Amino acid sequence: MSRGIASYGREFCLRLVRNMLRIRRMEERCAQLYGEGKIRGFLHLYIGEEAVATGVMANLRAEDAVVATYREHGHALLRGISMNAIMAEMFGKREGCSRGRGGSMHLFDAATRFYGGNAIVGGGLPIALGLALAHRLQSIRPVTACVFGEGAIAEGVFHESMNLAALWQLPVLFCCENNLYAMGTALARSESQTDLAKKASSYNMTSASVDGMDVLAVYETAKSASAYVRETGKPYFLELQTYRFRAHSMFDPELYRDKAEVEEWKKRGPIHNFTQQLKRAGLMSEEDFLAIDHEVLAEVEASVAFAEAGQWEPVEDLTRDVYTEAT
Amino acid sequence: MSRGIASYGREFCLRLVRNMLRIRRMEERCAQLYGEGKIRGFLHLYIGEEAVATGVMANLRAEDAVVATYREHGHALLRGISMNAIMAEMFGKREGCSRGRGGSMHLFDAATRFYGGNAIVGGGLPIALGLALAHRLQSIRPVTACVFGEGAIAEGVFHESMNLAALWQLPVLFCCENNLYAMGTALARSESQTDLAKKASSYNMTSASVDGMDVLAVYETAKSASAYVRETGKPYFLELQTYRFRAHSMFDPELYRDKAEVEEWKKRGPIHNFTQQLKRAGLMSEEDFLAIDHEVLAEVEASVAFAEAGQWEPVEDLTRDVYTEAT
Amino acid sequence: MNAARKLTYRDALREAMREAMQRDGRVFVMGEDVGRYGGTYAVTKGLLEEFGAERVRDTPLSELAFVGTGIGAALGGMRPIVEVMTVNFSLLALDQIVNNAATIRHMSGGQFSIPLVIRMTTGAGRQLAAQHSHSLEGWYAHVPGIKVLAPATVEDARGMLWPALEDPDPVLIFEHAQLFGVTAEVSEGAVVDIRHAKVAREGANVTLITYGGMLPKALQAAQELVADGIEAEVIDLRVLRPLDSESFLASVRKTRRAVVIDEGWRSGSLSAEISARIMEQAFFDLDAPVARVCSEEVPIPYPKHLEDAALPQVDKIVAAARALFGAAAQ
Amino acid sequence: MNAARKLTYRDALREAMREAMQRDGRVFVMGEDVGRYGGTYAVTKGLLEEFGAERVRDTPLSELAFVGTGIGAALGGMRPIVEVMTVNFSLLALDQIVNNAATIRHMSGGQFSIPLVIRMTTGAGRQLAAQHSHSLEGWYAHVPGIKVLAPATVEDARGMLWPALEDPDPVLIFEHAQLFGVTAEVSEGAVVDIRHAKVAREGANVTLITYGGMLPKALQAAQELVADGIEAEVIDLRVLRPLDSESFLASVRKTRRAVVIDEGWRSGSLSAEISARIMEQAFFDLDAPVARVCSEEVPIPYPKHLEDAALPQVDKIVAAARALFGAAAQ
Ligand SMILES: Cc1ncc(C[n+]2csc(CCOP(=O)(O)OP(=O)(O)O)c2C)c(N)n1
Ligand SMILES: Cc1ncc(C[n+]2csc(CCOP(=O)(O)OP(=O)(O)O)c2C)c(N)n1
Ligand SMILES: [Mg+2]
Ligand SMILES: [Mg+2]
Repeated sequence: MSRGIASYGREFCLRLVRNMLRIRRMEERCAQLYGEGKIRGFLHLYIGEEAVATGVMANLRAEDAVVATYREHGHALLRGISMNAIMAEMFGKREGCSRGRGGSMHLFDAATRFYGGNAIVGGGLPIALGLALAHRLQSIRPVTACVFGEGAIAEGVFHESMNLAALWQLPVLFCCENNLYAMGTALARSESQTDLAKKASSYNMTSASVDGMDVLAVYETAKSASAYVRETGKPYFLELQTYRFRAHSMFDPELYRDKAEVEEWKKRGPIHNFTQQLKRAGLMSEEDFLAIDHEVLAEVEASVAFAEAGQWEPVEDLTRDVYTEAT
Repeated sequence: MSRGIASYGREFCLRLVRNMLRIRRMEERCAQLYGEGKIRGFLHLYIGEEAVATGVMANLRAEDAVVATYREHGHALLRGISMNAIMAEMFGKREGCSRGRGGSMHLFDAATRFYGGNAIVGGGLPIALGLALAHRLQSIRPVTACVFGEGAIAEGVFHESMNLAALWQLPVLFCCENNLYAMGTALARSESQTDLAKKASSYNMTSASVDGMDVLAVYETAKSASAYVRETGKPYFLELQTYRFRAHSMFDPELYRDKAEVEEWKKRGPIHNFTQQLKRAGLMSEEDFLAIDHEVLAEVEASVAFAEAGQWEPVEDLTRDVYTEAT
Repeated sequence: MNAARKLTYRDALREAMREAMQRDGRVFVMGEDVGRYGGTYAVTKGLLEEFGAERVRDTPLSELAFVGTGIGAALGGMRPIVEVMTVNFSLLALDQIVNNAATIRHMSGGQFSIPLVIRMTTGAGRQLAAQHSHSLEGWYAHVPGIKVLAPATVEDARGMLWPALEDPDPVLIFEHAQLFGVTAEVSEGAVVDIRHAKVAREGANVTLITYGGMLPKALQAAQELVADGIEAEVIDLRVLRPLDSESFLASVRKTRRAVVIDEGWRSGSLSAEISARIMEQAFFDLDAPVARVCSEEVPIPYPKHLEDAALPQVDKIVAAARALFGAAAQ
Repeated sequence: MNAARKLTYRDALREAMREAMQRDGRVFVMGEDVGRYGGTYAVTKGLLEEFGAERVRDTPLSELAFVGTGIGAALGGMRPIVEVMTVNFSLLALDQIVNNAATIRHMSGGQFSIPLVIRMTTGAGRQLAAQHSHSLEGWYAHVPGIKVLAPATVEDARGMLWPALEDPDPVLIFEHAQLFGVTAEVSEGAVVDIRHAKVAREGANVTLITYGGMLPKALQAAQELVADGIEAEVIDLRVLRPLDSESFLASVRKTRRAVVIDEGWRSGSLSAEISARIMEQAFFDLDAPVARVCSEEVPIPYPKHLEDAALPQVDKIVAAARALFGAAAQ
C-alpha cells in the first residue's frame, strides 16, 4: 500500500492498534484461564493473526453477515460482540453470546449477524453461500464475509462452494487465512498447487493476496475486495498471508515446525510493527500505546469478572432450543 | 493428429472399427431388450461416445487397472470382459461378470482388473487413487485409468482426488468424458470455468484435451498420456470431448437440449466418420465393413442367447459374499 | 366444502410445491436437474417455466454445497426447498445436515431458526442395485434438531409440504420411489398435520406399524390376514422424528401384538426403536414379542427375484403376524 | 508364559500399529496429522520416524478422498490403516464407506475383498460441544458389508488391530476419546478375537449391556448396585457388527433383567437394536422390560454440567437397574 500512513489519520490508526490489542490481550488472558480450568474444550488462539480480522472487519457494515471458524474470537469481537459476552461464552455461562452452550468454537450473535463459529473445517462455506443467495433473492446488497483457514482448501466443500458461488455470482467475500499450517500439516504437504490465487482463477473468480501481518495492507485490500462484492454482487477470493504464533490448540506439542521459524515470524508481529510504524510517523507515542493497553486490559479484566459472575444455565433447560418452541 | 491414416495399417484400423461397432451393436440391442423387459433398472447408453473407450482402452496393458462409471459397457467390453458375461450381467443372470447382482451399472471383473461400474458420480475416483497408491507401494508400474463424466467435476470428491493424486504423484490417468451434459445440466450451467484443462492446471497436473469423436486422435492422445503416467508415475488429466446421441438413461424425456443440436453432433458420429476416412484412404471397403458388422451382430446375438440361457442365482445365495466366507 | 380430485403422488408433490411458491415469495426450489430436466422423477416438471430460473434452481452435482446453501438461505430469511435427488446421494451432504442444520439453533443458544425443507427419494424396488436402493431415513430420525416426515399417501404428499415450510426448524421429507405412481382422491385444501401418526386401518387383533413405501404392503397384508380371522390395525407413522409413540402404544395396548415393517436393513433400523419403545412402555400389555419385518442385511442386488427376496413383502408380513398368535399360546 | 505389562489405551493402540507394520510390509497408516504432528490424540506418535513417510502418510483435509483411497489400496493388495481423526469428520467420508467399502464385494459377485481398517475416535466428555461430540458408531453398525469394533479395554486396544487387518473385509474400529488415558496390565502376545462379546463382570440379577466408553461407567454402576444386594452382570459387546446376540441373550435369560447403556442419542441408537433382539428372542424370560440409558436428544452442549447431564452417567445406570426390580413387583 503506497498511501502514506499519515493520511489515515491518528484516530483511525489508534483504533486499529486498539482493536488488535483487544484481540491479543483477550486471548492471552484466555490462555491463562485455560490453565486455570475456567475455559475448557478446544481453544484455538489467533495470536499473531490479529491484523487480518482487524483489517477485514473494519470494512464491513451493520447489514453484512459473517461466517467464521473455530478460530474466531477476534472476528467475533471486532464484529461487535461484547468482550463480556465472548468471555462468558468461553466460561460456558448463560450470559455468553451463545448462552454458554457453544464455547470458544461456537460464538454466535444474531444482532451483529455473526453466524458462527464452525468447528468442521470448511463447514461454514456453504452457509455463507446461502446467506448471500438469500440476500440476492431479497434484492438487498450486504456482503457475506466467509473466513476460513488454508487447510480448508483441500476439502471438497471448498471446491463445491467456490464453483457454486462463481457460477451463481453470489456476493461472498471469501477470506482465506493462510497461516501456512493446518494443525501440523504445512501447506506444501496439503496442496499440489500452493499459489492459492491460482485456485480462485480456476473458478473464474477474482482474487487477491495480501500480507496479513500488515494491518493497513489488509485494510486496503479488503476495502477494494468488499467494495467489489458490494457493487458487483459477485464473489471475491482474498488470501491473507499470516502466521499463528501459538500452538494450533492447547493440546499441540508443535513438533512439526522449527522454533526458529516461529521466531522469524514473530519479528513481523502485526501489533509491534504497526506500533513502530506509527511511532516513527509521529502518530502515536509510547504513552498513547500504554494508555490504550491499559484500557484494553481493563476491558479484559472486566470481561473476566463478568464471566465469573455469570450463571450456569439450569440443567432443566438442557433440551430447550433443540427445536423452536411455539411462542 | 497429423500422422497419415495409412501409416496405422489396415489391420489396426479395422480393429478400431470393429471395437466401436461391438459397443454400438451391443448397446442398440440392449435398448431393445430394455423395451422387452429383459434388462431393467437404469441403463445408460454410450452410443455416440464409442471412439473414447476405443482409443483409450487400446493403450492399456493387462497389468493396468480400470475404474469406470455407470456408463461403462463400452469400457468393460474393450477391457476384455466377454460380451456374453456383460449381457448376462445386464439380464441379472449368474453367468454375468458380477454374478448378475450388479446389472448395467456395476460391471466388475477381477481377471481384467476392471473395478466397476460405480453409480455414485465421482465415487470411483478415490478408488483409482488407492489402486495407484498400492502399485506405488508395491513398486510395480501399472497405469490406473479412471473414467468419469464432466458432471463429476463439480463434486468435491473430484477436487480432493485431483489434489491428492497430484500431491502424492500417483500414476492415475484421469479420463474425463465431456459429453456436455450431466443428465439435463449443460456444462455451462454446472461449471463457472468450462475450460476443463484449466482445472487440471490448478492442481499442477499435466493435461490434454482431445476430440473424442475422432478415434485416432483419442488413440494418439491417450497413447502419450498413458506413456507419461507409466514412465513418470505421475497423474495425467485427459479431457475427451464427446456427445451422447441417446437420452441420459431410459427414463429421460430430453427436454433440455435441441433435437437440432443432437443431429448436428450425429454428423460427427465416430463410427461413420472413421469408416468414411478409411474408405477414402482405401483401407476398407463397404464389404469389409459389412463383414465386420455381420460378425459383430453374430457376437451380439450369441451373447443374448447366452444370457437367456443363463441361470438365476438361487435365492438361498442372497446373503453370500456380504462378507468373505472362510475357505 | 372440499371438492375431491384424483391425483398421483407425484402430481401431489408438484402441486404442493407450486402452491407454496405461489403463496410465499420466500419459497424457492433448488437441486440437481429440478429445472430444465424437469426432475429425475418428474416431480418438479413445469415449475421452471412457471416460476423462472431464480426460484427453480438447477444446481451442479455438489450435494454438500447446495444442501449447506439451503441452510444458509433459511438462516437468511428464505424458505428453501432443497431436493436431493435420492437418499443415496444425501450421504455426501450429511455433514451439513448433522453438524449445521441440526445444531445451529441449540448451540447458538436459540438465536436462529432454520426453516428449511429437504426433500429426497428413498427406497428400493426398481432394480437399481446396491448403491441406489438405500432406505436410510432411520439414520436421519436419530438426529435431534431436525424433523423427519415420510408421506405414504397422496394426501400426505399433497399436504405435508406447507406445514413443513411453516415449521421454523429443518424438516426432511422422504418420498418413496415406489409411490410416485400411486393415485388417490384428495380433497381440495385438506389440512394435514406433521406431528401425529395415523391409524390407516382399524383392527383389534394385531398392530402393523409402518411408514412410507411399506404402507401399501402392510395394508395388503392386513387384507390377507382377514382370512385367518385376524383383524390387523395398521399404523402409518407419518412422522419419523419426533416419533408419535402414543399412537402406536395405544394401538398395541389394545391389540396386545405388533409387527413393525421397515424397509431399512434389520439391524439398527427404525423398527428397532419402535420395538424398544413398546418394550419400555407397553411390555406388560403384550401377549407376544413384537416382531419385525425388515430388509435382509445385504447390499440390495439387481435381479428382481433377489431384490424381492431382500425387501419386506406381503407374505413375510402375513407370516410374521400369524406367528404372533402361535407364540401367544406358549 | 505371557509376561504382563502396564500400558495405556493410547500406547496399546500405538504398539498394535507398530507391531502390525513390523510384521506385514503391506500395512501402512494414513490420515490427517498422523505423521509430523504425531496424531491428534498422540496415538501415531513416533511411527513416522520408525517407518518413514511412505508408510505413515499425512493426508490433506480430504476425508472423502483418503478414505476412498484406502478402499482402493486394499483392493490393490495393501493392508491400509486409515485414521479418520474423529467420527464427527467421518460423515464427510460416509459415501465411500457405505457405497464402496460395504458393497463392492457383494455386488461384484464375490470377486473382491477389501482388507481395510478404518480407525476413528468417537464420543463426548471433553467439552468439545455439538459438532465434536458425536457417537455415531451405531450408524456404521447398521451397514451390511462392514464390521464394527469398539475396544473398551486396553487389552482390546492392543489386540483387536491385528485380527482386523487379517480380516479380508473392511473393519471399522471406534476408539472412545475418554479411554485414551486408561491404564491396565496386558499380557504380551494375548490373542483376542473380533467375533464375540465378553462378560466383563459376572452377576446373577441384572445384565448391563454396553460397549466402548460406557464400559467403565457400567462397571462402576455394577459396583454401586452391590449395596442394594443387586449383582449385575456386565456385557462388553466389543463387536457392534455383526452383533454377538448369543452372549447377551444368554446373560439375560439368566438374570431376567437388562439395562442397555449407549452414548448415542436414545432414539435410533444401537441400544434400540439390543432391546429389540431381546424382545424377539428372550421375551418370555424377562421379568421386567429392558431399560435403556442413553444420551439425551440434544446437540451436546459445551459447559460441563450440561454435557454431564446430556450423557449417560453412573447414577442414571444405577437408577435404571434398580427400577427394574420395582417393575417386577407389578
Ligand atoms: C472436516 C474436519 N476435518 C478435520 C478437523 C480437525 N481440525 C481442526 S482444525 C484443523 C486444521 C485446520 O487448518 P486451517 O484450515 O489452516 O485453519 P487454522 O487452524 O490454521 O486457522 C483440523 C485438521 C476438523 N475440525 N474438521
Ligand atoms: C453423487 C451423485 N449425484 C447424483 C447422481 C445422479 N446422476 C446419475 S448420472 C448423473 C449425471 C452425471 O453426468 P456426467 O458425470 O457428465 O456423466 P454422463 O452421464 O454424462 O456420462 C447424475 C446427476 C448420482 N448418481 N450420484
Ligand atoms: Mg492454517
Ligand atoms: Mg456428461
